[in-house]
Amino acid sequence: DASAGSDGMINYLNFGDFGGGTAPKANYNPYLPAFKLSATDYVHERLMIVEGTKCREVPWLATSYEWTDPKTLVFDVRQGVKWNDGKPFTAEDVAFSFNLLKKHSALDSVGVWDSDLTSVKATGGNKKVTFSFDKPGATAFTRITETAIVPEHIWSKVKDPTTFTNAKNPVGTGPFTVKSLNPRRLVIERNPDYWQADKVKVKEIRFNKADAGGQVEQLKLSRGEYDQQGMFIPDIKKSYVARDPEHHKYWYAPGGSISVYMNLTEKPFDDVKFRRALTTAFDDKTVIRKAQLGYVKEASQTGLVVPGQEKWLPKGIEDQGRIAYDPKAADKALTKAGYEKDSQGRRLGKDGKPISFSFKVPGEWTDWVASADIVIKNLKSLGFEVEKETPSPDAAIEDRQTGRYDMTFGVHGGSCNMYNNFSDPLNSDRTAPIGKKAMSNEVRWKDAKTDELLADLKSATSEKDQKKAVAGLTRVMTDEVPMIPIWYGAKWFQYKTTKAVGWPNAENPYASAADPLLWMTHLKPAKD
Amino acid sequence: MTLLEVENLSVTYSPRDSAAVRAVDKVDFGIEEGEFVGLLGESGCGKSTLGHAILRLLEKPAAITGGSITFDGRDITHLDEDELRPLRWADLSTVFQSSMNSLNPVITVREQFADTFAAHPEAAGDRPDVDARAGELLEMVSLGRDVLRRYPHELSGGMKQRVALALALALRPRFVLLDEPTTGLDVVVQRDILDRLRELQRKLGFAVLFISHDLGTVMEMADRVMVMYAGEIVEDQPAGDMIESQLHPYSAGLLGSYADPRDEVVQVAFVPGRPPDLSREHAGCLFEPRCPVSVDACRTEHPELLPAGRGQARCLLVEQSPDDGALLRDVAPTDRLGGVFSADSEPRARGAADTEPVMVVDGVGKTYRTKRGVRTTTTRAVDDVSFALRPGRVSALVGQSGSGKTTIARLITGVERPSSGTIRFKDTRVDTLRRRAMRRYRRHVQLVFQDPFSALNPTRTIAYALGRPLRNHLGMTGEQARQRAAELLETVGLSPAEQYLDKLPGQLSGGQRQRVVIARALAPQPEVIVADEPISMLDVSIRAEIVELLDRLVRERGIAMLYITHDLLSARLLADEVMVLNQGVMVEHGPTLEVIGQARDAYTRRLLAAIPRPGRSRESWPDEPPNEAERVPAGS
Amino acid sequence: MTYFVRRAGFFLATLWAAVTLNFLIPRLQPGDPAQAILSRLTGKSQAVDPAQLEAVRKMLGAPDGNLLAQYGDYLGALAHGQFGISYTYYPYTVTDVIGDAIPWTLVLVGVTQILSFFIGTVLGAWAAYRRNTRADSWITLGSTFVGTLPFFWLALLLIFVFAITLRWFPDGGGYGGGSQPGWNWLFFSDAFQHSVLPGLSLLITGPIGWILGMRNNMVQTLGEDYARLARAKGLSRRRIALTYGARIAILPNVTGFAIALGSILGGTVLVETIFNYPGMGRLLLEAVSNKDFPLMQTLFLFTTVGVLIANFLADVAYGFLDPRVRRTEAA
Amino acid sequence: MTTPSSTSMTAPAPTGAGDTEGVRVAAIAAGRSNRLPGWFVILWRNGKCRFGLWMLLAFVLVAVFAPVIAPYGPRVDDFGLSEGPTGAHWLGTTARGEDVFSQIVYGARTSLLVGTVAGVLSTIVATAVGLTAGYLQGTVDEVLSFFINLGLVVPVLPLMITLAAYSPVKGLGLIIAVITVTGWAFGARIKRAQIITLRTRDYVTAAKFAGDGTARIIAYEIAPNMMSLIVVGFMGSALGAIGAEAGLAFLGLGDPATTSWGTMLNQASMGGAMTTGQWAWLVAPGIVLALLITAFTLINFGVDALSNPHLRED
Ligand SMILES: Nc1ncnc2c1ncn2[C@@H]1O[C@H](COP(=O)(O)OP(=O)(O)OP(=O)(O)O)[C@@H](O)[C@H]1O
Ligand SMILES: Nc1ncnc2c1ncn2[C@@H]1O[C@H](COP(=O)(O)OP(=O)(O)OP(=O)(O)O)[C@@H](O)[C@H]1O
Ligand SMILES: [Mg+2]
Ligand SMILES: [Mg+2]
Repeated sequence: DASAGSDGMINYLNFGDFGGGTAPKANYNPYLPAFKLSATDYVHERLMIVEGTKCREVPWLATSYEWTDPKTLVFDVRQGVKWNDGKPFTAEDVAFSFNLLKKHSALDSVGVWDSDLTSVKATGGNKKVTFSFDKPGATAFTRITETAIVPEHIWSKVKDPTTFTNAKNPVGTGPFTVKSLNPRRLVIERNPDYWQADKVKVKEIRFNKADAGGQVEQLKLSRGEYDQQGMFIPDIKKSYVARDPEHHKYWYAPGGSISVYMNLTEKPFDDVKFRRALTTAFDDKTVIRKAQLGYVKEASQTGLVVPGQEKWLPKGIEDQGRIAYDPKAADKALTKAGYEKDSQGRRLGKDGKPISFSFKVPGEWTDWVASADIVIKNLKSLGFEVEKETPSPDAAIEDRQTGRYDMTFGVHGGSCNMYNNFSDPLNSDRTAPIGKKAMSNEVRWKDAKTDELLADLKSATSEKDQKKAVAGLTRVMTDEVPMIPIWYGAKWFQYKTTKAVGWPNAENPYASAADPLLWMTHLKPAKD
Repeated sequence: MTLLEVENLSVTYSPRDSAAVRAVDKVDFGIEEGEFVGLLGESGCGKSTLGHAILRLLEKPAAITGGSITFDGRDITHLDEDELRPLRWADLSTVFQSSMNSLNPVITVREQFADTFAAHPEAAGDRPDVDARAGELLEMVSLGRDVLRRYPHELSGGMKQRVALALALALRPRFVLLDEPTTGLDVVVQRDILDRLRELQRKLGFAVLFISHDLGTVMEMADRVMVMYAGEIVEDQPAGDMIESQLHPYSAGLLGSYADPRDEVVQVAFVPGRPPDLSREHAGCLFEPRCPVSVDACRTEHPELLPAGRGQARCLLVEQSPDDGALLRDVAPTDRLGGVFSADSEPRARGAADTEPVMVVDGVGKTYRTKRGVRTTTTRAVDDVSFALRPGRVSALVGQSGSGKTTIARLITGVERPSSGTIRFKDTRVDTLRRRAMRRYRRHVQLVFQDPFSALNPTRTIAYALGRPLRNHLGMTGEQARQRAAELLETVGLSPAEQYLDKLPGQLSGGQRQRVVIARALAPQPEVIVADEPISMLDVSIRAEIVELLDRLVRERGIAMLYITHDLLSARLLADEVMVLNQGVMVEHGPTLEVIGQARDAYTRRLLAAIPRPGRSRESWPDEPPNEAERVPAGS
Repeated sequence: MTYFVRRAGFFLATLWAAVTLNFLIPRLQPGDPAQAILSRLTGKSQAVDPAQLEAVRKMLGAPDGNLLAQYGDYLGALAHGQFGISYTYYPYTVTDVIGDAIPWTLVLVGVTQILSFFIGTVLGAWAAYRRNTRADSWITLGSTFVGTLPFFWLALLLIFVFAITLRWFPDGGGYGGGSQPGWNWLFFSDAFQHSVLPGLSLLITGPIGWILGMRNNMVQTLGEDYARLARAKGLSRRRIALTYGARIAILPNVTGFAIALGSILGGTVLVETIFNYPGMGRLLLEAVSNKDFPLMQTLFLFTTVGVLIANFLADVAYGFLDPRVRRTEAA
Repeated sequence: MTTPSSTSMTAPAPTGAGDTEGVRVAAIAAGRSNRLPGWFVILWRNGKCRFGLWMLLAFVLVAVFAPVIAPYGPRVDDFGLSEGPTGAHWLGTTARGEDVFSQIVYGARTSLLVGTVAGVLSTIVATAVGLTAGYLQGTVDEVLSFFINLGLVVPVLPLMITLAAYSPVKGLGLIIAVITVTGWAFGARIKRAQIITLRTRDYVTAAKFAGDGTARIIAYEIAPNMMSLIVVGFMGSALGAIGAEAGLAFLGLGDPATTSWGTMLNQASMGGAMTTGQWAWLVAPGIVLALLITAFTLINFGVDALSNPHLRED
């Protein structure tokens, strides 16, 4: 077998798409996440990797970190690491990278400098990097770890880093270097001088342009032409796994929550009792089975992604915060809250008029439309008059941002940054009046207690304090019900074990689909 | 030896939509080598069909359904296309009825000659010198050699027909079929081409079958004339004999509708009625319903084509007469026919020449500016023309094609405004009228259109066509308008009117349509009528009918009429005064007899000279270069 | 002179109108490019990071603010031949991106258009020549059935049969991952292999219009008087069919053909999309879905200019081929 | 004739204006023997066209009686996912568990609706613009001609995609609007050319002499004589519209909520009809679409014969 080298190495692996549109052009600038090619993630590394399933912190270019006080964060930079052009990697490079983003805010796509960061300096004899904040800066931690580190000796000479494509032999510390690129294929090869080269068993990775997404890609995947791919494929058990049950595997880890958003500035959604009554109204299981093809998991009302983030759950919560479908309970709760049914079975508002509203869902997203159909059916059976509207995605997103909707689906959370997870959808700073675009608080939740909890979380450096704040926030979610999570968006991840084993999966969720550097250090040649 | 022998030939059209039409029925004749035979007949009687059959060019749905064609002793009735090919053009050539459209528009004249030569190496030689031979042929029809390099669209109609003629003679054929080769041409040009043709025929000695319904020309040119009626040959005589005496009543009627306008007394007649429907079987003589001298037997017995005099005729009366058609000769033809219209040297009983004019045209000129791509050309269509129209009188405006006749009609009727001069209708200046006033003006001045086929909307009924002017100009509606429309139809001789009111124009014959067009012009009771060549598109037999109608209307209603034509005969019959137009300039203006009798202007004399004189030797051409307008300037 | 002024005037006015339309249509609609790009990147089921959105907006110079001012800037840049930076391929310029795509489209669509026209004209002429024979029926009916197949659907079937099942041809792309674009044999043969299936799908459905058009025109010309005269002249069937039939019947198709050639620049969106062909059509669809205004505008400009030029050439060619027009046009 | 595959890729072959009056006359002649309208007789007599008319009739019947014919609703998703053809589901089921056969039946409605409505609308626009420009001449003509020419040279497909992509609402209405907006120019140009020859007809001048006004002349004298041209234009537009709808839907620019053969193809393509072996889901809509377009193309043979006597079948 050509792929299993005699030297205990894997000759090459075929991966899926590598970004950059339909006719990609070389771009390895790690600060242009929307435009870079995927090789960038194998060339440029970060101080630490917070893996996406359990949010473990894995030391990488930094060996450890310490909050010397709530406003000061110090990383110990790994020693003996070399750039792939042979130059040594130092703390200066780290400081340079962060300061580059300060200077060119357009490159700061992670938003490190949006926090209360004031300065980044190489300290401790070029072995440490010190981040200084003017307020407690704990929330900035994941943002810092998400920032790629670039070599000062190259980038300091770049005139305009915002248009720098880093196209020729990109210099980084990572396990791979770019071998060749044409618009159909990107090839990277193992960096023999990598600081943990002994762990990398893959000699070469070939990314194949696979942006068609339709039939053809699905066929190629099902035929086993990819060692790893991350795409949607209908009926995966039949069309992929069944083709080679021994080697064709998939793992769809849960991501952000997809929730029913209610416009909290409108009646009756501004009534907490009403919202709480609806928590049992939606048949999540049917949504998942029929509309989402069973690929996803039922979401927890807490706003956390369980089971990955279960350590953040407050004690004593039932079924990790998942609320079962119970239309009778919903009916009872609604009636009790003052929303009675009339003789024709119509649910009446407090003003005595039948409650009617619209449900907006982008018409092109057929699985969402199917989900909405089920949700609407649930609502109708409770006596509401609901009208489905199917605008274009652009219009739907804009309407959601500007608050021009009654009820719709929204996405939130799912990252390892707990502060972002709750602040984005709930922080009153992040909302705007109806008609103006809200930054991220699209339900328009304004609650002093929530803001207070968020402030606590932001400054909490110890895990205990953080847990306390998060527990408070999950309680806001379950008690006040600013939104009703239905399912977790899946992270598509298919892999094949004929050449390589050691992929992350449900049994061994050591990394997420978005952490390739972690699996690169775990993959081993298949035995046979 | 007889070159072409047609025996018992029948041709049937069997279209899918309607019943089969026997367009040619048992036709029998022969043509000798070098003979010039004319074929006369009303439109639709089957002349072209016969011609196509002889050339074996019939296409679906037409087919030869009986009889045979023998050419030079060889039966060609059933030869297939490959066997025919060597015969074509080298032996049998033709000029089509629509010869103006029969040249390939995308190759030069030279190439059209070249491919003819190339197709017949046995007749043209292996490597013919195309330029020399084609040039020679063109010169024969008085065209310059430079025409070879031209494309058909660069030639005028007359030039195209001459090219077609030259092409027909290219391989020195023994037989040429000419199917109305000069229709649509100016009289002067037509004359020129036909003279040349006759000359060539004498010189080269080919036989000709000349199809036309232009009596004068056929009579003048042919050695022998055949007359067709409803798919049958009804008479076949030497031309001279036929002028003298017609054997068949139809031939008599046909010749009766022709006269020479230069004569002292001009008398024309017409055959009323329409030819029979050929899709049905008819017992008896086909001409019987229209025949003024028919007898009972004609209704039941179908006559045979039998020898009579020095020719043949298909008429029971001729058969029965002991001495070759004496019976017919007894009665003057005009007496036997339905309508007669005559003009003699006496002034007519019409409005006086010094009545107050209703319409005065004074020094009118019209210049057209045409933009063609980058260049602008100006055409002086009408130049300083003055005349007056008086009630109860007809002024004829004659002149060759393009001389500006229609332009004057448009100016008078307000369709167009003059570039200079004035036009007055009573006290109104016509040349400055605006929308509303124009509509009111047109209640008084109406136009009779030349082409009855395009002047009536094919999708609207006759009642509609007549109802609109009644409604707009006289405010009549509903039953009243319908009543009036019926009266108008009766006036123009379409009766019973009820039968016509709800018909579509497509269901009427050309003559009937032209009457409707006239009725429409009469509807608003106008004081002035401008008739723009109202008879040029009609069959000869209908022409006299319409002329008579116009004359009656002018007399009865005191209408002032401007009668536009290039046909001097009808001008002579109808007009009190004649105006001759040449390239926009009025060259002659005076009482009809004076202008026709003693033309002062050279151009007028040329026009007069173009009129055929059957049976008489023609006086020579006025010495002037042949028609300068037909020459295209070199290198345009 | 005025003729050329008018022509040039129309050219410019059309261009302006097209460019303006293309400027306005997307901008009057909801959503912004940064959002579009990131939504596509993250997928609909994951939240877009507001920080990232902000960064991308800064980078692209988010098109907020005064529409009129933007329009002015846009026209000004165009006048200087600056088409800007693509939003999809940031920081590459629109010119870079289009420059890569044009050759593909030109070759694939150009060759198939020309072949379609050629095949269609020949078959149509043949059908007219053998009118009402079995050959005629086969050609007209056969081409009707085959030609009306929705060709995007046909393309899918071709892929399935020839690429996936039989593996005779690649399933998409302009060339394989193994070859490097350049002037070398390997690349050309690879590119050819990749063009077979898309080319085939275009060729199967392409000629029908030309076939029917040519047949109808030629049946008509063969019925004209000059064709009958040609028969009377005893010309061979071949000569009549070619010089008196086809030669004249082809004329009306010339304009259509020139326009078809002009629209080549627009590419064939459906085929290029299905086959992942790196041409202009797919670029356009990508630009539209990414709200890549500069790219979209420029593509639109290119296609419009292409059609306008083709129109002009069609006039010229028509004048050259049809002597009846030649004189009026030249005068 | 019009290119049948005007799914938009190939430029439409140019159409001759046709001798519209001749058609009228021939049609009257043809109709005289029967009680049927003449134009219909000519169409019917053409073998290809007759076949096309039968096919179209079949499609119309299926569309009209869709609820009777289809065993299930088009969106009923109670069945197994991506199942192959069985007795209960003749064409199997979709990845979402809908009955493919029922969708095909209901899809006929969409295609015919789009064809008819877009055909009628663009014919109306084309006729109104063409007639006005051709009859009035002068400045009005200049302005309208500019728009006609603009409509002709602006690349249709890009414009269509742009319009369809950026509309905030989706749906059949939008598709119809887009097709109308992009599809009227060609017809308008032909009609303008035709009216320019018709307006100089003597009967038009005669109507002026009879005192009729402009509007009346256009409506009563000219328009009836352009009927066959209008029919030709309608057939072409309808044909193009059906193809365009399917193409746009296939590109994902349609409204997934409407059941059309184009959206079916799109969903089959995205929904793994090939990977799951549910062939019928992909093949069926393509074939019915081809059949419908074929029907229209066949009818067009007859329409061509209507306007060109040379093309009549003997
Ligand atoms: N294609 C056709 N189908 C049916 N009948 C036809 C057809 N062509 C001609 N006819 C009929 O055949 C008869 C003879 O037509 P033909 O053209 O030979 O007349 P013609 O004497 O040449 O007339 P004209 O002087 O007008 O040229 C006419 O009555 C006509 O109605
Ligand atoms: N609208 C126009 N634009 C330019 N030139 C014109 C126009 N109308 C007529 N002419 C020119 O004016 C001249 C006179 O034309 P007119 O139609 O009056 O001639 P006519 O005597 O009626 O000819 P015919 O006997 O052929 O009807 C011709 O040379 C013609 O080409
Ligand atoms: Mg004739
Ligand atoms: Mg005239």
